[in-house]
Amino acid sequence: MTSATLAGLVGAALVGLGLYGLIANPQPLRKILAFNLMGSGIFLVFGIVARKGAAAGLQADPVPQAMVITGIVVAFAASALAVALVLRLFEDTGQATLNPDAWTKPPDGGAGAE
Amino acid sequence: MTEFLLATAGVILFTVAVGLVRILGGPGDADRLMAAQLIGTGGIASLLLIAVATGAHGVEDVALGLALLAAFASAAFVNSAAPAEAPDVADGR
Amino acid sequence: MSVLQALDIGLAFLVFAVAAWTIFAPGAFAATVGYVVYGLLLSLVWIRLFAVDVALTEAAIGSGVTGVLLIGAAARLRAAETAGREKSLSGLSRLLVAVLCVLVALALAGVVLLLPDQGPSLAPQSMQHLPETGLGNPVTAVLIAYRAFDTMLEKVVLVLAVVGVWSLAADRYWGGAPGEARAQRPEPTLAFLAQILAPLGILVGIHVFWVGADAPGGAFQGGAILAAMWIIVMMARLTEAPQTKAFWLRLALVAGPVVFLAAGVAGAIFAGGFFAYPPGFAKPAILFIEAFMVLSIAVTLPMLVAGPPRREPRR
Amino acid sequence: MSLVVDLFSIVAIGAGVFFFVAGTVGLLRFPDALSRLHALTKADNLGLGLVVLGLLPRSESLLAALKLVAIWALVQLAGATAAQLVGRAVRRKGTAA
Repeated sequence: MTSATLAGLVGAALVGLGLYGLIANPQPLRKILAFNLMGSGIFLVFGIVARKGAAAGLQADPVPQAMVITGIVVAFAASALAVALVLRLFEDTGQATLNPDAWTKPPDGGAGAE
Repeated sequence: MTEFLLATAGVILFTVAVGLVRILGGPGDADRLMAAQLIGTGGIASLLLIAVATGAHGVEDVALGLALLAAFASAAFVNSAAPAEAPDVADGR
Repeated sequence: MSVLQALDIGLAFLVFAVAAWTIFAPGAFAATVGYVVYGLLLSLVWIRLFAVDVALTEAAIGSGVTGVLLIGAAARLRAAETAGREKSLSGLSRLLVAVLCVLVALALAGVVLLLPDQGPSLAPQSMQHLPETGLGNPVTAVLIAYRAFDTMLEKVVLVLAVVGVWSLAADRYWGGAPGEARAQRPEPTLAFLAQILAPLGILVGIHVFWVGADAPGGAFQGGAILAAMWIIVMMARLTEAPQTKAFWLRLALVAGPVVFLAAGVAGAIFAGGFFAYPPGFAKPAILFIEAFMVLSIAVTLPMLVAGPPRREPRR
Repeated sequence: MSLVVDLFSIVAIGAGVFFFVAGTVGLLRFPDALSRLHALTKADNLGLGLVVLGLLPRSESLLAALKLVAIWALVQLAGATAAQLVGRAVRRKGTAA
């Protein structure tokens, strides 16, 4: 098995792991982590497409590489927005949970006295 | 020589893995932050060894970037955790 | 070959194990630190795929800046680790989800195994037209020349993300500065680190941007390193986060996409196509655009990490 | 000549690996966070330094060699300051609790 195929298999496993975390982990921050994990798994699968496209003296096809670079930056932007949303939720409710029943409880001062 | 470089990279990665098993689990946040430090040094070392062995070019810049950012996890932790933990701030309100 | 194969298998196992930790770790903070470790390991994998440009991006953005963002959030949300308040899935639905995810992973693995050894490739075309761009790094050529439109839109996405983050501020804070309202004492060790790191990092960032024309590197990576340096200087409280209403800040945020778009329109007028570069003048044009992109990225990423405004604007 | 270089690399990198192993052993054996921090940040930085030393004669150019030295210096700085920061956090927590 080539190292590219191996990396692709890891990518496939990462997608599975990330998807599980995204669905099964209740905390929003953990969901963001899981989503990033899933994304990087997809990037890796795309990366082996690049590696298998090695030609013309290049060790990997530059087009998928450039798209992965773009993807990493966009994933960061999305994560930053998601984190800002979670922190805002925490400020308003004193909780960082997606369970609306918990929001009705009074904030327990975790955010300080803002 | 290539085999030697790869083998040493493997051994270093293995020690990193063993160390991670110990410290990612805690008990405290300090131990966990050490994991970031451990993978910083060990990861950079094996990165350089692998790059020289496989002839990948321009890897020094990757290692340089990682080295620049090596302390960022600890810095971010101290920066965010300090106000909640420092006794004077907690009692002042 | 066999040593290399053993190393690859070991690395693959390690990446998988750390990824599993970030999903199944008992606490959010432990999981987040795991994610930082995972990001660094991923750049090793990218090196093994000979995608050094991607490895550099992953190192700077995927692991470094994202790490600051997530660790900061995890440390702040520490008080909200609400065990028992969450609606957890029942055992049966957990099992169903697990089965679904294993199936998805297996399907993807099957696709990976079915890929031909020599896949279709745009590498020959990329290399063929490389002399016309005056660049030596085909990845940079794809980003700024062949698929320039993608990259320009991606810059727009970054600006939109900043707008999204800022709009989460309370009304009275609109236009103010992000960061805690109370001035905290600077941590002396952090200040020391920032004072030494920042000048070196700025040098490295500009270097990475500059060599990106011909070697692994480029505007994203260089800009991300510069961004990290601003972040560490702000974390050390050597400088305040700027007010979000500051004109120079907003100008710097949009400079990259605006210059890029202007260059695209100029190409339509002078070079016979949207985002076409005039022959013989391509490299200076590309470096000009990239310089503004570096500026925008170096300003955008810290603003995304800093979060929405939390202080009332000063006059 | 290349034999001498190879020998130098093998000795230096081998010594580097030894320190990585030593650091991990310290991580496993030491009882509290502060001494683990000590073992980790000292031994691993020395290990990386020796690996860098062993790779120096193999670098492609003077700039690449300079970068290698810079990498080590930066990791040294990061290790030292991170140890300080984390160590202080540990102590603060210890007194506050």
